[in-house]
Amino acid sequence: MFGKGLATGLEITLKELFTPKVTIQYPEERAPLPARFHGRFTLDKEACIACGLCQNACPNRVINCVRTKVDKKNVLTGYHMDIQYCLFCGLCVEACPKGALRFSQDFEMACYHRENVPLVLLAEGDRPACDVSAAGGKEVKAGD
Amino acid sequence: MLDEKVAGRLPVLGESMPSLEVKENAVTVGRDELPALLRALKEDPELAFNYLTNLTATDLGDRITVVYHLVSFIYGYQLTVGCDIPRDDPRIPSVMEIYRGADWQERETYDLLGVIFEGRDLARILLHDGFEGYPLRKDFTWAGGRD
Amino acid sequence: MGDRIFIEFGNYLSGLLALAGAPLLLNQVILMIVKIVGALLFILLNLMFIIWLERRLAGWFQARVGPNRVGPKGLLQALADVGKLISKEIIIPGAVDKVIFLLAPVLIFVPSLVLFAVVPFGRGMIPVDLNLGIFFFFAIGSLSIVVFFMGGWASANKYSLIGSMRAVAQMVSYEIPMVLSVLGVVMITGSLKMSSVIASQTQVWNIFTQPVAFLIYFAASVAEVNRTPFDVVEGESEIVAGPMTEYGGMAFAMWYMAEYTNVILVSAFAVTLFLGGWLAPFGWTFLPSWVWFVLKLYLLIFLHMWVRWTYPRIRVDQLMSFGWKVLVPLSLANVFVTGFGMYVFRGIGW
Amino acid sequence: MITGTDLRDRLEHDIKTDRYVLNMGPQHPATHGVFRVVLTLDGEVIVNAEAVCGYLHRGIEKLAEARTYTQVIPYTDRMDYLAAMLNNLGYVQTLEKMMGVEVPERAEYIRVICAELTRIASHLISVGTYSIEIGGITGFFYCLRDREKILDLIEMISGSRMTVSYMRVGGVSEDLPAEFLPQVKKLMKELPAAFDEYDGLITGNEIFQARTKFVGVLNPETAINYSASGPMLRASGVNWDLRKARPYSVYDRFDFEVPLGRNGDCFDRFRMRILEMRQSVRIIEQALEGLPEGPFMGKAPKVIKPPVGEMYHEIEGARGILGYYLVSDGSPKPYRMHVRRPSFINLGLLSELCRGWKLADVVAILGSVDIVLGEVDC
Repeated sequence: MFGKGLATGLEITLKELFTPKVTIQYPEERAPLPARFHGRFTLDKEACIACGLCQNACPNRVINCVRTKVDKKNVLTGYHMDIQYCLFCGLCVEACPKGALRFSQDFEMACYHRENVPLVLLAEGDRPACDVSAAGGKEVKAGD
Repeated sequence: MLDEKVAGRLPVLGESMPSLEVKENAVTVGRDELPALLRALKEDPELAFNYLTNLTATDLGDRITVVYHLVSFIYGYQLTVGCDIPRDDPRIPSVMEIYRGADWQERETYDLLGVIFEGRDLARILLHDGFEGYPLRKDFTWAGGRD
Repeated sequence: MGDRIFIEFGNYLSGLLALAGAPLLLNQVILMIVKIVGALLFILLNLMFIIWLERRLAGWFQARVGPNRVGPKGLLQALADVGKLISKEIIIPGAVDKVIFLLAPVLIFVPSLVLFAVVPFGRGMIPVDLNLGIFFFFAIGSLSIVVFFMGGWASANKYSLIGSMRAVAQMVSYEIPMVLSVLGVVMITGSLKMSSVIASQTQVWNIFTQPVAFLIYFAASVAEVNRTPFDVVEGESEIVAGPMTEYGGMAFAMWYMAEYTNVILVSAFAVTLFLGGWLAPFGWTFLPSWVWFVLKLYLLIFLHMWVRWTYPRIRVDQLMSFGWKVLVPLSLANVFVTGFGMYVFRGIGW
Repeated sequence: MITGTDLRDRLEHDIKTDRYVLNMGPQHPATHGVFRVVLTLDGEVIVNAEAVCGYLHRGIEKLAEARTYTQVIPYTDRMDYLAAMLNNLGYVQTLEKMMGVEVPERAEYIRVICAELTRIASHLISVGTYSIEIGGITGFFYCLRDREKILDLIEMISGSRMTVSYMRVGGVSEDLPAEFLPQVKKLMKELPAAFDEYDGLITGNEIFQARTKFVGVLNPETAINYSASGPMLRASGVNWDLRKARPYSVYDRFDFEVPLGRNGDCFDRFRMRILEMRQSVRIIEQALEGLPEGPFMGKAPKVIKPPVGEMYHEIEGARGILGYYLVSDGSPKPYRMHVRRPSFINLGLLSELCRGWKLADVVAILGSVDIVLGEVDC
């Protein structure tokens, strides 16, 4: 009968009017994030062996890890990510053999200035790179 | 892999087409006989390749291969038809008359690879009209941007 | 007890003026101005509330919460919106007819505001009780068609033009069933005066004697104010925003507010014509008459919103054929049946 | 005396009407992104509709040539971003077919579950936006409300809501988390009720039916000739669902039906999606029941180097036949990748379908084709 569908529609919306809402009031309330969430990256500097696999795995050449050779061993002296190009695909995290590079639950990455966008997980100088070079270290160019 | 029935039927259809070659998993044909072959494949009651699922091309350096992937909804057969054309003379007859679905795909192939489909209006579809060059050709270099 | 509060206030004011020695004419003029300001205040306050209500109800109907940040429960949302829109530039595109373009959003308010003069808000609370109240309503109400067309034409935009063409076609077509549906009420009442329409409903509301007329009036009024399912004028998925496409800032806000003013207006008339106006149902006179009026008004407004947030939009040619082929014959039949019924009842001596 | 025919003749000959061009898009509420239709109108009637796309062209096929096979996976997500899992699936299956990689049972089941979840999520967007295009905004929110639950599940599996990059050659990147199974089972119980709600609010509504029934009718011959696929093809009554016609993965183990339309109009195309979602729920329920234990990743080489040659493989995407054509020269990077994007080819039908209908119907027809511009423009 004509009008049945119209009435059903009204009934459904009226029912929804009294149903508790599912909206999360964002800044005050936060949705629980799953353990695997792809948020901002974190780097465990001690665990990183500066192998550069993450750099090679990245499809968009986001990662630049600066390595210095000390006693024939690579030491990480800088770790930069051009996060504006990042696809958050997780291939770098997957490639890390030591589990040093990880995702965190932090997703609020907006910032006011363009120059703050790139993610610096290890800035040159944070690590005693000068000690390293003093000991005869030679900087290895990224991608070698 | 070609279905046995298709492989058996193809030589019969291709009697008058000297350029038809039946390979392990595809057939190739010269560009002059391509429309005739596709029409025969479509109209043959035993094969009835009524659906053109995909049309694209690859730049192989010395030549461009245009491939047509056909499906028969009635029998479920699949067939790949390849057609080599010289790179410096990339003309090939349009198959829009046979499969209307080729319309946009031919335009896309023209747009990205510069294959000229004859017998129809060709206009760029994805790139803007003033774009120079055909980006999916191997000698295309892109200045600017990250890649 | 609060029933006469506004009337007492008026009497008090006029007494005060008389005491101050003001001549009768001045006294009446001041009283009229007070009445108009009162009606305007009523409109503006309700507008603010209705804009909030619409958005809030839309949210609730749609499994959302709606605006809840500005003020308690988001009640001041409309203020915030207006504040934002006032501070924006009114962009005037190059090709527009500037005078008409800017005049349209101002004029769109005129018919709606004028019409509030004949709305009976409560017992004895009608700004001007015209003899031809209902006629006045339709006569002035149809003027807004011109304004819609002005806006759409002046915008020099094809979407606007299509929208205003649709607006003219739609509003002209739906005026007719609307008038014809009200004719039944007028026949029963025997008067075009608002107060007599209400007075005739003391026994039984017109919605019970004229249910079909009410439905026709409601459908036509939804179309008159261009709301879903008859919102082909704005039809945002087809013609962006119809006549309002090129408007921004406060000019847009005027169009927006005019729409809600019209919702209040057509609902107020529906209350007066069909729901007994300010009359209390079941003799529940413990609430003042104007409270009853507002309650009934909001019931109808809620109905408008409920329908809007449930139904999809009808196509423009379907809208036309629905108006001409369904509503007009139906309302004509209603007029006929009403007349026939009146003869029969008069014959048996009711 | 003037008869009706005379009058019509006079109107046609004496009253001169002009056609005008209306540019719909690239910024328009109903074009699902940046897409433009140049309409030639006679009053409100469409004389010609020319679709102009390419505003979102990123050259993914070209980008793929500069990346390794694994690195292409995130790019496939970004084509049909509403059904990223299906894009992943098509791509990795093509590579597996090329290299002859065996995929463990568990991985196949996980893939089917993910693919069908994505199909539901994608169809929910389609149903919801279609409701908006017809003018009912509420239906959209109900669909999004339920899609959110699916996205939460997908996020739980892969860490991302839409651009998942979850599948790998030989399996999937991670096993299902422990909390996933009870939640997905609960959701599968809830979803049919939600579909009933859409049916009540949208499908059953008489205004909706008046707007969509017998509008933009596509007959089966035209659909096949124009290479239409997916719900659009099946709405015209052509029974061609690759999951049934040429089963890939483990689809041959599940019991489901392929819904078919009768009239091939907008209403049928819309209804196909709701019916398909119901079937997807059935498939997921069966897959959950049969989910075997075992590894989630097969023996795939670390560096993917398919043998020299070409491969074309198709799966049933959310919008139709999603095909990947890969040419390998034996290096770790694809020599050529081409994607048969269903919405791109379906969109080719737009001007054919629109001709003769009203302006408002363009929106209805475009919505029923259900395009994703990321995929059309690639």
